[in-house]
Amino acid sequence: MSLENIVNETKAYYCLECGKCTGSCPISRVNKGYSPRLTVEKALLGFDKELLADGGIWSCMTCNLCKDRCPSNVDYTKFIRYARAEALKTGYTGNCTHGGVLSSLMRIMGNPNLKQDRLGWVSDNLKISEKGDILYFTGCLPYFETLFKDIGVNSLDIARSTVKILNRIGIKPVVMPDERCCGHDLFWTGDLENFEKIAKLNVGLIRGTGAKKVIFSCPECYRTFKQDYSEYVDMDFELVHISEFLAEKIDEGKIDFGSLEEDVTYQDPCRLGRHLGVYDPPRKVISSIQGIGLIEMEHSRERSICCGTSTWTNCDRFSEQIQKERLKEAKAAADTLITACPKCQIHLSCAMKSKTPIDEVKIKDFSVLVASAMGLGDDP
Amino acid sequence: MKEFDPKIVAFCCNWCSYAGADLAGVSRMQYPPNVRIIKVMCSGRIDPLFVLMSFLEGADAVLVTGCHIGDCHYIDANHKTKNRFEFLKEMIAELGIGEERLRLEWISATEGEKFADMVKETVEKIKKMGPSPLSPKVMQ
Amino acid sequence: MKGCFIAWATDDATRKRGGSGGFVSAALAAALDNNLVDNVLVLKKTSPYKATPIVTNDPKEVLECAGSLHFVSVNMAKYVPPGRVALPAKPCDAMGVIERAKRGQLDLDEVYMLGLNCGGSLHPKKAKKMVEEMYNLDPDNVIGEDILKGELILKTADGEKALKIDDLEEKGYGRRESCRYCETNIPRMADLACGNWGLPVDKLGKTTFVEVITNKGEEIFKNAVDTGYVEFEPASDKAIELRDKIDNVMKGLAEKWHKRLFEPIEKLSDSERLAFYVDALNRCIGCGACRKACPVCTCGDSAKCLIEGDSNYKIPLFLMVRLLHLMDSCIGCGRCEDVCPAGIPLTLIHRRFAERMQNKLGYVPGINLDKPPYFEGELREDS
Amino acid sequence: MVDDVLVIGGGVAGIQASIDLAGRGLKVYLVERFPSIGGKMAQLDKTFPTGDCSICILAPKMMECFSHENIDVLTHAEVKGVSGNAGDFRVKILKKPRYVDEEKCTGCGDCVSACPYINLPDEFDMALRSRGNIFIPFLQAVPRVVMVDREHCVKCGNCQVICDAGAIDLYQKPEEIEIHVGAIIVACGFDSFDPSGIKEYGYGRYKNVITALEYERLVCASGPTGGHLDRPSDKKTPNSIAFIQCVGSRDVNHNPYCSSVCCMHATKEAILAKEHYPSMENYIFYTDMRAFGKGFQEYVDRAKNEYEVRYIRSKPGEITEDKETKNPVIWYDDTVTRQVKRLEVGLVVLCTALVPSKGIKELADVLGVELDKNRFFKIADPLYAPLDSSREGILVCGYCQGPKDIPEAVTQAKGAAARAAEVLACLGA
Amino acid sequence: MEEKEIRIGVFICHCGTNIGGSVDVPAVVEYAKHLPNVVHAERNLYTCADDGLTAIKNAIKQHKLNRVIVASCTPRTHEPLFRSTCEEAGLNKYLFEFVNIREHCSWVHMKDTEGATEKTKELVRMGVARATLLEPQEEMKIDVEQSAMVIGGGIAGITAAKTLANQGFDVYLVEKEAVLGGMLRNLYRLFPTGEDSLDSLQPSIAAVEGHEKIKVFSSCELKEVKGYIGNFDVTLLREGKEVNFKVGTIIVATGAMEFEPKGHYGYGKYDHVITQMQLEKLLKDGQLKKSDSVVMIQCVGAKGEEVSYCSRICCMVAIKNAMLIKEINPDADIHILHNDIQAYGAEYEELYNKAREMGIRFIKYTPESPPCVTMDGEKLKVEVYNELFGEQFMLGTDLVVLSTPLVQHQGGVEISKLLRVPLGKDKFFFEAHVKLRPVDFATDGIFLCGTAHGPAEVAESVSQALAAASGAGIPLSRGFVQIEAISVKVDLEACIGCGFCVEMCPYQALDMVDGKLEIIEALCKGCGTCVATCPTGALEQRHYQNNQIISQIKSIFHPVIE
Repeated sequence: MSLENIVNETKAYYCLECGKCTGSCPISRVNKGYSPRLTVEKALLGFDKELLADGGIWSCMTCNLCKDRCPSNVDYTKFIRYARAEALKTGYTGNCTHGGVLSSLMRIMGNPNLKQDRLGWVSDNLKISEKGDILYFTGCLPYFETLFKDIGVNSLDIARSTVKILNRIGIKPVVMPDERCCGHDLFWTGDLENFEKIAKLNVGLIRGTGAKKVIFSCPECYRTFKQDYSEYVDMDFELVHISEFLAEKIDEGKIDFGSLEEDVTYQDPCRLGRHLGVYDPPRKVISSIQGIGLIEMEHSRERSICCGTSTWTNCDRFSEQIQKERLKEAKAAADTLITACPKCQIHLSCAMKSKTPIDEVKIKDFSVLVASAMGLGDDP
Repeated sequence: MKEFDPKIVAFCCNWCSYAGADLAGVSRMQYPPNVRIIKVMCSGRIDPLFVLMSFLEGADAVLVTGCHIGDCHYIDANHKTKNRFEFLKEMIAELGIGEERLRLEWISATEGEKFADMVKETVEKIKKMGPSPLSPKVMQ
Repeated sequence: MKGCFIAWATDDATRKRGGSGGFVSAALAAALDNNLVDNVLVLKKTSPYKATPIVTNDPKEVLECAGSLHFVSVNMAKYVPPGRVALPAKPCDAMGVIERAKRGQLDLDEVYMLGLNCGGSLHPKKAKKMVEEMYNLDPDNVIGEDILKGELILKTADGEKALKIDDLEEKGYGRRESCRYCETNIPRMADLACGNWGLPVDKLGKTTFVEVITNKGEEIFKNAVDTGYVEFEPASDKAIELRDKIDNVMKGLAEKWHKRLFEPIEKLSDSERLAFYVDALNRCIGCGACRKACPVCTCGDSAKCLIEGDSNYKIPLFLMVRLLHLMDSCIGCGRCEDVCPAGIPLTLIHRRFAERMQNKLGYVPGINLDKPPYFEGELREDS
Repeated sequence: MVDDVLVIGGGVAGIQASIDLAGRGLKVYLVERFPSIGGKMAQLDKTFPTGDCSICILAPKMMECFSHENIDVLTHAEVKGVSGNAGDFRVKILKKPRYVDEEKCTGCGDCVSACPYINLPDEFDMALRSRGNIFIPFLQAVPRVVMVDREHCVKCGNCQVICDAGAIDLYQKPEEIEIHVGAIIVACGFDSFDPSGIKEYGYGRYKNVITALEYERLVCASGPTGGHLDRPSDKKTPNSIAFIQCVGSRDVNHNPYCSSVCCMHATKEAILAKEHYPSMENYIFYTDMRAFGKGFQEYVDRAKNEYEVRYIRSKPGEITEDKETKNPVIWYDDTVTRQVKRLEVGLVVLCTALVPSKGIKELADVLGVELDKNRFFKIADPLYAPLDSSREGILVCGYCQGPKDIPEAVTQAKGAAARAAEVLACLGA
Repeated sequence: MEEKEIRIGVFICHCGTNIGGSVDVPAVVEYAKHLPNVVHAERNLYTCADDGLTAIKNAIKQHKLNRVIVASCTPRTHEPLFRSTCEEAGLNKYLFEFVNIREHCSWVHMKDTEGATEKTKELVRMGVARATLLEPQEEMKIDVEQSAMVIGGGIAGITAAKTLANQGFDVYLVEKEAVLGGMLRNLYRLFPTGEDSLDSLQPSIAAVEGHEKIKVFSSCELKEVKGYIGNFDVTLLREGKEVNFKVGTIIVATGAMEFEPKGHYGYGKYDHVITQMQLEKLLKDGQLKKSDSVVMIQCVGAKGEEVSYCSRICCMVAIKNAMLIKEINPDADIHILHNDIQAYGAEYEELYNKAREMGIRFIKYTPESPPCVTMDGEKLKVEVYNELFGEQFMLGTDLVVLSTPLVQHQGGVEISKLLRVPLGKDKFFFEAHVKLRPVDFATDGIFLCGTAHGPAEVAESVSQALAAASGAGIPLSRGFVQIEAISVKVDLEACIGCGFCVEMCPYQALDMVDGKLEIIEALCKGCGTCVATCPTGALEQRHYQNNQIISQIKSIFHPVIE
């Protein structure tokens, strides 16, 4: 897509150059060299080459803060996504972190003949099924477990907790042994070819299980299914985030979340919050745990700040600065930070392990918190 | 002996300062009962003769009030008030009866408090200064 | 042909009669003769102590009135008739004329003022007394007077007697009080400024030093020359210098007098000053003579100062209003004090008030047609 | 065919239209929803670019209007139904009870001090001060009569006891009046946009973030602080103020249009602050400085040069708060230096959009006229008939047909009066 | 006036407890009874209530009162009521005197009953002193000629004339050009509707030219206007001959002209640097050559030294014309170099966005480093520093269009002198009050509309024209104007003709004619500034006479006046 088309597609021509995007952008605040406004203006004024070569387009966290605030409704997030695709064609790309393992992994996922065993984590106390109405889409958790165990993130706890909670309310979710990564990161870094393959594979697999409802614990998977798959494949099942699923159950009076004497604060993942508008359900669930204190951070809900990086690209000192600021905010609110996104947990935990240490904040996943409140924790 | 009770004459224009005095009333701002208001349509109508006469009659102080410069109901008639006031001020100074006895204030219709404060301050000041030496009473 | 000249009347009689070359009388007569003006306003001397302003269109009568005069009672400004008119004018006469023009009483374009340098004049009534007491002469025997080199010279049939003006004034005689501190000696607000200051010794008493100031002055001067009434030569730089020197000496003297007369009042405390004013002004009997004599006053019988006040006022309302109205316009001619039957030092008091305002506003009355600040409509920048 | 005219809305436009029509000898009914006429202009402190005191110049007009023999002023009333056609409209007006006999009340205010319940937010003063259940709408209200807020009243009767005039009637009933008019002029004005939905600016969350209209009341001599600029958090005078333009306007998420007056309004407010407090630092955040009226650009130039107002071209991204000082902190992209900056100030004033007044839709339905997509009244021809609504005989003027400043509103009001007279004359002929 | 015994009635109001609460009202009544000339004094609970008003009327008859004093609240609200009550009882309303003992006394001395009572007595005493000297006044009625003159035949003048004529008044429409239409004749299409300018104007011109009540004087020059509201004598020059008529009111709609940007951006030097007006003409005549790139420069000469103001409409003119060029050639590169876009209001912001959507690009320049236009071979070259992007841009272009402000023209300046109405600093006509009297002049009976007032677009001009017509129509429909009897009068016997009062008057109501003062009462608004200035007692203000005010002053200090 030419830059002119990108401008038209994202209605960037409406840009009044007011600078609200840049004034909002968490990156611009720490990295003076990055400005969403100037990025758009480059496209408007015909600075195509400069724009595509600019590493800045890979720094954007696509957190939607600027998009939501833009008085002219310029879809900057989309703009960045298109620009990345265009840049990729021209040969530019971002700096992959973790040696590019994660991105190559994702591309492999597009292979229909890929053999994988994704169910190694399913311990005996967890009840799952092969076919059924409700399916739990685990996403990349098994891979994260191996990669990030060293920074203290036990990703599979999230999966286990989710299944345990579901089991407690009498659901034996389908968990697929050969589900693919959702393709989120491919989509956002411009590799639409592989993304399409994955989308089709995943939807095919789910169809095969007869599931009517798919539950996600990862907001990225959730958003990708909900907003991005539809361009490539039709779906006939319902999509829901675990927090929404649980919140609904509260209304039905079907669940007791137990109790936990602890003050916590909650990190809105961008995908769940600003991208999909899911702010209340996780809060509703957390608040339903007896004895718990949910204290909001200075920036929460619509104003929430992203965990500092996305798509495993361009994670740099600026990301770390954002993460540390965020952790400070969390610490000011409570000792425990709850996230509803495995990636938030990974990125923030990573920042905590950096060379210049900061006050310890316990970071817990939403499902893990709920499971332990329900007395389902302490796995062997 | 009865405490000295100053008599103060205040000239107010119909549009601003008189309305300001009204607002002081409406807002129940309390000030001592020493002031006598004489209403004219515009502060430009205040002939310095009136001020001089007030002093000769025995006023302990005279207040000349009008709309703020720029707000005059009659375009710029209060400019003339200001010019004439300069003459009065010099005259009072030369006569030696105390310059504080003559005061010019611009008071808008919203400045009830300013009006009340002006009266309060003037009464306090004049009480300290004592009766006007030009007042006929003192002569006897 | 503006500038300074030395001029004299061609007619011998006029030259003689006019103490200093007769230029003024000759020029006035010439103006009438050539129909430059309709009338001439001059003082006609009826005795050494009395001179009456007359309006005439007869050049002869004008010439008859030639001669210097130091015992003067009136300010000429009040006698200026309508129409084109020429008059000899001391500085205070000229200032009076200009102030009256501002008040719509005459059209300055039609008035030709032949200014006379002035070192001060004497009030006739006081002069009589002085003649008796200081000169030991019978006032009625005096046939002429002159001022030269700081001496007042009285002429009788028996000869002359001169006394130093300084000495006279120390004793309370001599020039009017207001003249003593008057700093306007050369009437530059008039069309011409004439006098004997600056003349070389050999020409003293025979010629007039004339400065032509305005276009009207030029007209008068040219007319006088063209009609043969007057002859002239340019004034030397030296003469001009000399005139300025005399002017400065007079000014210096005036400054001293000013200090001497005003400082005592200046030093008074507020209450003492008020007492001084109340004492003085309360003597007023309300006769209105001052108002009638004042060249600036033009109001007539409906003047605001005539609004009735109460008898118990410490200062009559009449004088209060006059003080106010004259604060910017008093020219300090001294006529009010001359005529006050109650002996109030009116001019001194008016000057006190007026100097405050005039200095503050930087306004000088009587020199041009600038509007008096009291009647200014626009807001002053500084106030 | 009748030639009486109904004017809806008692702000400066409605007042002006009424006075002009009444001046022609036509009978005018002026209906105002609020208990006093005066409208938004009565709430302003000063007006730009002349710095005239707003109520000082308006109050005489309010009085002139109220006491005009040809004008029937109906306050606290609403138009409920309109039938008929130009030259012959039948209008139903609901006069809501104010629980006070307007004829008898002398406006002395004794009852106000007698009311034991005094913790209701004062609407006129933007809730910056509280009022009682019985209250005078504001000091210069016209008519100057009290009214009872029955919603909160416990009917203790104190007010009735103290009122010597016997004016209070707590059981007053709503009254419906029907009038017959030939033309209708609508001048129902605007409301201030509520910025609490713009989360990033913290209105409602941070005490020292206020709206421009609240600021007007704060600096007004007859306002809740007596004209002292006491910021809400600690009642102290801030040493710096930032004014933020286009809050809710020129914003497709809220109101896409330009509210037209805010740039000048902020400039005026900054100048006032500087005049009152010479050490005050003022910042104005803007996108385009819209100083397009008579003398406006010069006013802005003066603000820059004489009053040292700093104009910053940027729409701030976010406002946070310093926890200690309660100072708002503005994060913005200074688009001229192209740098993201942080500015801590003592007070933030949000120059909010001005939006069509509440109830405009209902009124439009009652009148049978159309609104445009911004919910302002639609005009018949944006060039040559700028004051005619979509229905003959109904004229629209002032802010209710689109953003305008006071002189434009007054101009339109007079124009609408002329059009009404023209319509009536043509119908009569 | 015939000497008559003064009989004063005093009515003191309790105002419930508002006055009665802190003032001993009965004591004041007793006191009032003993004041000179007072023949009746009473108190009322509410003087403004029906029974209070009835009491006044009865007392006027019963006690043959010829002066009435009410001591209660402020005259600013209740004076009209009591005045009309007096009139109903046959008493001239100027014989009524109001004493404010509530706002100025009881309410401000609530805790000092003694002080407040004493003060009230004095206030009443002052009122009696003044009332004694009050004189009946007749309010002057000036008959108004039932016609109006509109100067200027542009859209504003046309609209004003049409509206007034439709209201039934005779209108003289004076235009210096041979045809009506003004500036709109030269325009192509109008924003925001996109209508053809002349086409859209035609019906209005036709309506005016065919109107039986309107007399159009085209190719006419105004020579002289004398008189005042209701009675203006107008002299026109038509083909060298004088035409005379009389009108009641006048509307000035003389328009404005485009500033000629001599010396700006190569205007006059390069052929392809033109103004927006010239562009309009090219577009109108279909003469615009296909341009692949166009640069428009805003604020040429405006918001700066030559013209300090923002000309309001040029941004939208530029945007509109840019869009029209885009319509002709969708591929044209158009850049508008601006210093803040004035897309105020609802429609313009929309249009502005539409322009962006069409691909028109906007570059903000700084007045400190304005764009630079030079010739680069066959093409024009515009260099501009993009303030918001921080880069110097080089735009090669076929056409440069300069947006210049509207300015006053010589004709307007002359009309201002002729009518003696002022121009402002910006040289446009200066209204009576910027806020509340935007289409009035301080001089009664003369009104203002259209671009003569300042830059305005069509709808604004039309609104103003209608507003001016409202103002001009009011005196016409009433047939007279009435003047509150507080104007000044002169005693010519006492007047010395000094003329200082003439310049004091903010309304030019005074004039010296052959050394004699003339007062045009119709112009006097009663501020009294001239009266205070007059060194004699020649000038007096009705109802605020010197002796009335003096009597008030004196009475403060005299317990009882004999």
